[in-house]
Amino acid sequence: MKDGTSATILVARNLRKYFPIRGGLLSSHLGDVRAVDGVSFDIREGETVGLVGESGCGKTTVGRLLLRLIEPTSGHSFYRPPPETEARLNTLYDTLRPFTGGGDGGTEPPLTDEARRALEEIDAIADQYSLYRRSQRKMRPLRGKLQIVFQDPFSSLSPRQLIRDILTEPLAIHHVGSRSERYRRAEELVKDVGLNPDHLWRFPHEFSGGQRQRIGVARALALAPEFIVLDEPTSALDVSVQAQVLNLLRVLQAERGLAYLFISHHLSVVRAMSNRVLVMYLGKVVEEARTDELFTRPLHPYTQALLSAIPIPDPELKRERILLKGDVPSPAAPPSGCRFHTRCPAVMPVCSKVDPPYLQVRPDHFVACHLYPEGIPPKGATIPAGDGQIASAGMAGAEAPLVASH
Amino acid sequence: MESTGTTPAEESTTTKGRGRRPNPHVAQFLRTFYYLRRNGLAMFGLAVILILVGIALYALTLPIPTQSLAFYCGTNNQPSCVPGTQICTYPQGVVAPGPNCYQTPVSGGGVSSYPSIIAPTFDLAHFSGGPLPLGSLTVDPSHNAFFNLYDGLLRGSDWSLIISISIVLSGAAIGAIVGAVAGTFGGLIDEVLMRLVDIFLSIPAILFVIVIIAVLQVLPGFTSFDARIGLLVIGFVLVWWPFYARIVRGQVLVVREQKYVEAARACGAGKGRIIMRHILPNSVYPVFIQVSLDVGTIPLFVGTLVFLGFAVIPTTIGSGIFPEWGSITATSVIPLISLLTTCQFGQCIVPWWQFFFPGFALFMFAISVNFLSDGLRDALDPRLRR
Amino acid sequence: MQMWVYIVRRALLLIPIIIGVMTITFILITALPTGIRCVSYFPIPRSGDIGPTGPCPGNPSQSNCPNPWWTHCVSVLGLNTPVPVQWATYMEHSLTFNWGTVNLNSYLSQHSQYSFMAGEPVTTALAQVLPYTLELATISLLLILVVSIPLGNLSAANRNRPIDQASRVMSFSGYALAPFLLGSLLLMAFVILIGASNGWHSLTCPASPTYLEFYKSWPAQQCFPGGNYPSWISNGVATTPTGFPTVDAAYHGQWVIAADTLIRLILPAFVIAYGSIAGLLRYVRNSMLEVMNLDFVRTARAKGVPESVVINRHAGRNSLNVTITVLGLTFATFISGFPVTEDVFGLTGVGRLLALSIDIPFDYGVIFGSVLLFTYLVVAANIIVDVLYAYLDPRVRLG
Amino acid sequence: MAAAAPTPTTISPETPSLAALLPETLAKPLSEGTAAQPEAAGPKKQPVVLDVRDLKTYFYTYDGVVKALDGVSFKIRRGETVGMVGETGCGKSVTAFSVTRLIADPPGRIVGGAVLYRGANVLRGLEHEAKFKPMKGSNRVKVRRSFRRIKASQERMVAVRGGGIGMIFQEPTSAMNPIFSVSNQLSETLLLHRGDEIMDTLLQATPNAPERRAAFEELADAVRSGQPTDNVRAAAKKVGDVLHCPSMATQSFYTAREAIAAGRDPLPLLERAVRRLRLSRLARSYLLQQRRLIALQKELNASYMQEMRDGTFDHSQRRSIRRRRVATRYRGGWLSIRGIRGRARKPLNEETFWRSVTLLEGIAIANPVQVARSYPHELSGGMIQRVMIAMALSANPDILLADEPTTALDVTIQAQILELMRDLKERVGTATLFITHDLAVIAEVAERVCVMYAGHVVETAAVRDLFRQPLHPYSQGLLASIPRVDQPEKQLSSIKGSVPNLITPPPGCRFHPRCAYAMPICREQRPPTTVEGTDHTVACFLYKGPVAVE
Repeated sequence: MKDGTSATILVARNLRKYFPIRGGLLSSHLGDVRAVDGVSFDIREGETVGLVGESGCGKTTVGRLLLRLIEPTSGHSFYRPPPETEARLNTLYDTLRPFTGGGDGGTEPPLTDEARRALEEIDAIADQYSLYRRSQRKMRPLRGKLQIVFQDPFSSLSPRQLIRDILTEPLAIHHVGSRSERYRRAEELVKDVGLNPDHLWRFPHEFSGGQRQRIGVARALALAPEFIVLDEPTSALDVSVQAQVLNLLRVLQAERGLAYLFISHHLSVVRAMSNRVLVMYLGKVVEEARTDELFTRPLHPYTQALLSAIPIPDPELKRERILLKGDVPSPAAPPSGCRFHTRCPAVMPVCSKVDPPYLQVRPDHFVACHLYPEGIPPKGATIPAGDGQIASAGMAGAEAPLVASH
Repeated sequence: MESTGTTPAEESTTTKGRGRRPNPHVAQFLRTFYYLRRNGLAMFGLAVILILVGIALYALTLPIPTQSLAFYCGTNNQPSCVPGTQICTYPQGVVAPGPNCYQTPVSGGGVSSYPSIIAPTFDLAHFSGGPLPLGSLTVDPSHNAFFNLYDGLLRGSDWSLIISISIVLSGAAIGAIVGAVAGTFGGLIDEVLMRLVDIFLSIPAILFVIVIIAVLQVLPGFTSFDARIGLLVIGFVLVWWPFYARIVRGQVLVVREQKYVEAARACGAGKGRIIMRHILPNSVYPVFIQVSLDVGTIPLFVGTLVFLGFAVIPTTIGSGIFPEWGSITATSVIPLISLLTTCQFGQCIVPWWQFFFPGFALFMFAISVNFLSDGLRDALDPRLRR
Repeated sequence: MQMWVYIVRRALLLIPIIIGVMTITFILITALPTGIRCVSYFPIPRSGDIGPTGPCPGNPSQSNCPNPWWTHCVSVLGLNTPVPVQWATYMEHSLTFNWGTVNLNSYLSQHSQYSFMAGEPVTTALAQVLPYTLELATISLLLILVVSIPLGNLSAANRNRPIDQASRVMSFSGYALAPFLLGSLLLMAFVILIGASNGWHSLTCPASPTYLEFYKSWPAQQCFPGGNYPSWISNGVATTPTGFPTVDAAYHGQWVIAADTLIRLILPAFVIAYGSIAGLLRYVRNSMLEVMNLDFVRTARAKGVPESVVINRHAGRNSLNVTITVLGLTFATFISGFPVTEDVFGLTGVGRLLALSIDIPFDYGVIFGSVLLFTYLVVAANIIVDVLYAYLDPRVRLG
Repeated sequence: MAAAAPTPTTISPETPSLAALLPETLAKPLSEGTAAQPEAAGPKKQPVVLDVRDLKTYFYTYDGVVKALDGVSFKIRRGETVGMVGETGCGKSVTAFSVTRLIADPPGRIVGGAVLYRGANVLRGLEHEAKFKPMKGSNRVKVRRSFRRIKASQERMVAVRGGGIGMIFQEPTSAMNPIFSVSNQLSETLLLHRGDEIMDTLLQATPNAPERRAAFEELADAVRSGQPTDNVRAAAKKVGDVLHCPSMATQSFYTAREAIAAGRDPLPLLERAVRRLRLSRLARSYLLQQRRLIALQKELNASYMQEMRDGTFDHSQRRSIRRRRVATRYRGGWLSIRGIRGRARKPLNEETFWRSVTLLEGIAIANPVQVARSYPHELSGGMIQRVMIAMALSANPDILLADEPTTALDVTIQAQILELMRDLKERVGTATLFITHDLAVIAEVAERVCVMYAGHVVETAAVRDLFRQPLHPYSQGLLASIPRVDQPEKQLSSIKGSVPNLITPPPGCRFHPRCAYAMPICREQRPPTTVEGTDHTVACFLYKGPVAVE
């Protein structure tokens, strides 16, 4: 949807977050855990972006970065840049791409003047629009607009606060209305998420998981946000309750034109919820596409493996699946080149050396994999060379479910 | 849209008794107390403490005893005392017929300058009242102030409570602030503060207090009794805050990572608000328990100091100020020990009641506080509740 | 992280602590008036005048000449220099074990076994009495471990049953009984019940001066076999390899005396240990209960491991780490029991020295010295505990 | 290729079958107890190994009595995989723990029912273990436990746990003891359940067999000439056979490989490896003592089983066993002195170490020696879960209770584990109770499914039947509420409300407050379990089939 009409809320570019590892004799800086390593994407009004990946791939960190709950190591996310600025940014980052490929210093060529100029211009724009350049007090109004719903409904509500206080606190922070008005607002909120005003006078521990999650949503809604990060909102809930919360989120989005970043490791839920999906592996986005596109035609071997690994609730359906070898490597010492090459079923010699570029290989379909060396092909062309090698895997992974569901 | 509608099922799961509860916080407290009530020891402790507090309040209403109470010696059929000195001369080891006679050992100075008491048979009537009843006690070597143990216990109670509570509370206040600051800001501040805490904690508490008092008391202005009580309090507070600081910080480090704190940050709450509204309320309970424990411990430590020879007890009874229990106990133990070490076995009667009653009061106070705070810990610990 | 790295790190962390402790003592000392500082640092001159001025050498009638003792003191302690320099001097002194001298107050001098210490450097005095304290400490530590760990495991193993209740009450009473109270209670009990009745009173019986010269401890003539002294004591100085009385007696083949000394240490060791036992007992029990709720204990049971093995091998080893840590944390409290206990039982030791030096006039040299010594004991104990912990727990050992 | 893969695990063809390591797994004769089982389901069926009847487990909390299990009944036949599915708090895990009596007590107690494992009632004598007295003024119940009886029953369980019923747990990372190494914990299990076998091999090994040199040569050549792994293994196996010590095969295999890799001559190393089989007299006497103790334990277990089977047992016999055990311990007391014990155990430790390495190979771990030496915190969740599985299966249990074994793992790792379990199932053929909240996983692994709701089993069916036509409204709702990656257009429905709290559960059918088809009768009485079609039972008033025989 790069040419989508809806305005962009956030433009995240080359986000990096390294957590230092300290240790040794004088607790010196040994290295970094590269939780997020060069992630770029946009959030548009009223759309849901899915973010999937295994645990430890940096999904949650991305979410917290977007809200500036933690400061990034580098990179920007621009809040509502005007269209022309956005376009400009895109071109600038395109010129920078060859230089900011790997993120791990080694592979990048030295900067050209042009690139340097691009950097300066980006810097200038960042001063104006980037979240991370704002002072805390200038950040505050945005806090209301960008909100978050947490995974664990039990630790996300203060055990010693009444629901009423939990819900009115954001309003109090932003000095919205008088006390009585806030209480009235709280009652509306509770009604909106399908609880009743009586619940305001309870403590969190008196609620079931699903209800707590509703309260969490209500708190996020308190300041009429335009964008909510949903950090695994249903993974702590039961299936039968999960659907309630998901539907609630859908309804709210429809009513208020919210934008969601839907973080989850549960691909089927992501498919049910989101318009676009990003697949993350070890702190990098390996594939991005429209939901149906991604789930019907996964290009990246990891995506294919992930899809094929999902158990399907249907005993008749017998698929042969791509089994990945071993575990996710530690983000503290990510493999050289393509980070997936240690587990990749279609690994090539080049993979262990060069970090694959992040290219648009089909309309609105971005992949970082050496199997797809060229960028977007002419219209109507077949999938670029290299796909053949894993066609079978691709079929096995992606097509089988379709067959089953026909 | 059935999914967003409260259903009877949800109601039945969550509502315990329909309708608005008057005040949920009260309900919360009642819940805690409900859990506490099951704990027999804790309730026992609570009862004892309430009684002691009652005694203390009652003692405040008592009239200030006059000096005359202290001056008494000898009743009929007893050898007369040398007037004005209140010393009855007895051959050592002879049991006195009457209740009220004192006898000082021959050797002067040192421990033995305290009177060792030759006791008549134990008798409650003497104990409770009388001009100079059995178990009377002097608090300084020059014998110009005796007081009734019963009175002492009665009037000492409020001092015990006042001293320990003031020490503990001020210590806890400092500790909480330091701990919260260290835990919340982290980084260098945390590092420095915690090193400081480590330093303080590595010096054994009692010894630290001893040193502080030993130094401070030579300074001008720490001579009067009130000043010395102040000295005591200062010394203890200086030593006590690190314990609380460590606890609070540990707790804060846990709470700080909780999602609701992050949610508050996401709503744009400032550091101050987060500390006051979220972190402290959720990390205060362990401190609360520790405080209640220490209230019971402090009098013991005061007693120890007195035992080691710090005169933090009043020498002028007339002022109406009585030593607190720790001091009374210690003061009564000292001559006892000298007695044990000097007199021949089987020949001296040990005035056990002298330190038994204050010691017992001390013990009861401390142990019931322990019971109570342990009960509180269980009642407030969610894991034990569920 | 390698184990040695871990240990070295802990050791390095001790440096700021030691410096900090010294700084605190420095601050306190500088609060003292100069006279008192000098007295605590230098032997009182023959002339006995310790003021800034004294009688002039020329004519004794005048007494406004500068006192050489005073000026010497001021110059050595650098009292006329700026505070940082004073600090540096103090640090240098205390690091070179130049901790001042003992000058006996009336109280100390009464106790014959201390009279020889007059005018000696504090460090030598402390060195002389330290072995006694260490011996006591060792015994009471053993007592603590031997009692609290098994008892804690036991009461955790059958929770809320009579034995558990009993041990809980015991631990509470341990919190509520100050050493001086417990000590004198026991003393009295033994004097009245045992000592008075039969000759069995070597636990508590009073001192005899000559004997004290060797033991600096509290046995009495009638406790002593035959009332005469070992041949290897000559005028109060024993020809001994170590300072430890029991060890020495054993070394000289005097088993009776060794046993006698040990017997004397039972009561005080118990009194010192009691508080710590109480504290540790509770921790052992709780940590044991927590560990027994953990998944891996369930796994062990599911494997078919017998209950006794589950408790002793799987749960016990894990809760041991907690126990050790707590022991390290409460070591300071443990130490602070010594002055009182040694005073009550009249045992020689650093604690007794401290207790005796708290009497008007205070002997500040001894006070500061012994407190520093105790603090260093605590610090040393902590690093030992850290090493033990690392040894016991692979998660620490292998980082 | 194992070496090529830098990550620890890889499903490699070269791994030997676990059946080789776990001899006669299925050869266990099913005792006459099974004959007592009602074989309702027809002759072709396998015999029932676990029969749970009307199991009731309550938790006596301060807030009241939580009726976690209220009459749960199901059967597991030999070698089959039964899935158990339901929402949190429906009592899935409680069922598993009740079967092995691992419920934390207090607060939990099994208050009724029978768990028949091969005809022996694990819950024998339950009614005498505690007395219940409701406290007036509250819905709490005072429990007076007879600790003596509880202790006795727990002792009895040793005969069943591990050897009879193995378990895998949800949280791999916390399921292993953090302070013991992997091999250490595997060895413990091995010694508990295969101890006699191990000791015998050690005592009967022939370290001095003259033909061993030839075998060594062959092995060395095989490795040197870089032959395919299978041949090398064959050579190694021969070494093992020559020495009459299977674990030697593994050891020699790795020794030779490392030696060649380090460019050294393997023969002396192999010779040194053999040294551990030459037992000192000390070690021999230690082994004999242990052997004896294990034999006694086996007798004891037998008598426990007998007690659980028919309620009575021969007191004198048991007493004599105990006496003999004490005597043996006492006579060998000197062997438990620290230094001596360490030396005496050495051969045994090495043997168990190499056996655990063999086990790890059996579950497709690429570098088993390293893994065996490492501590749990050094391994990933998936890896530990594999080790747990190996540990559970190494005792060849008849039944494996898997309590949400893949819930804490990532999708790709979950796929690996499921694959492994399926594979092992083919090789070992243990009956499995697979507990999970994820119907999709059930669809993958299970043959029959029990659907649980709020402490009741509401439906039992063959997996296909359940997914084709779920009968119980709850099962229907559950199936309808799963989002399916292969059916994006599927409109997510949900069951209204949430799981009831089990202190005051809804009367009658516990599902009726959330049920769309709730009828008046549902509120009054609990629906009976009726049979609908072959091996398909459901507890709901909507169905009028014949009531299932218990």
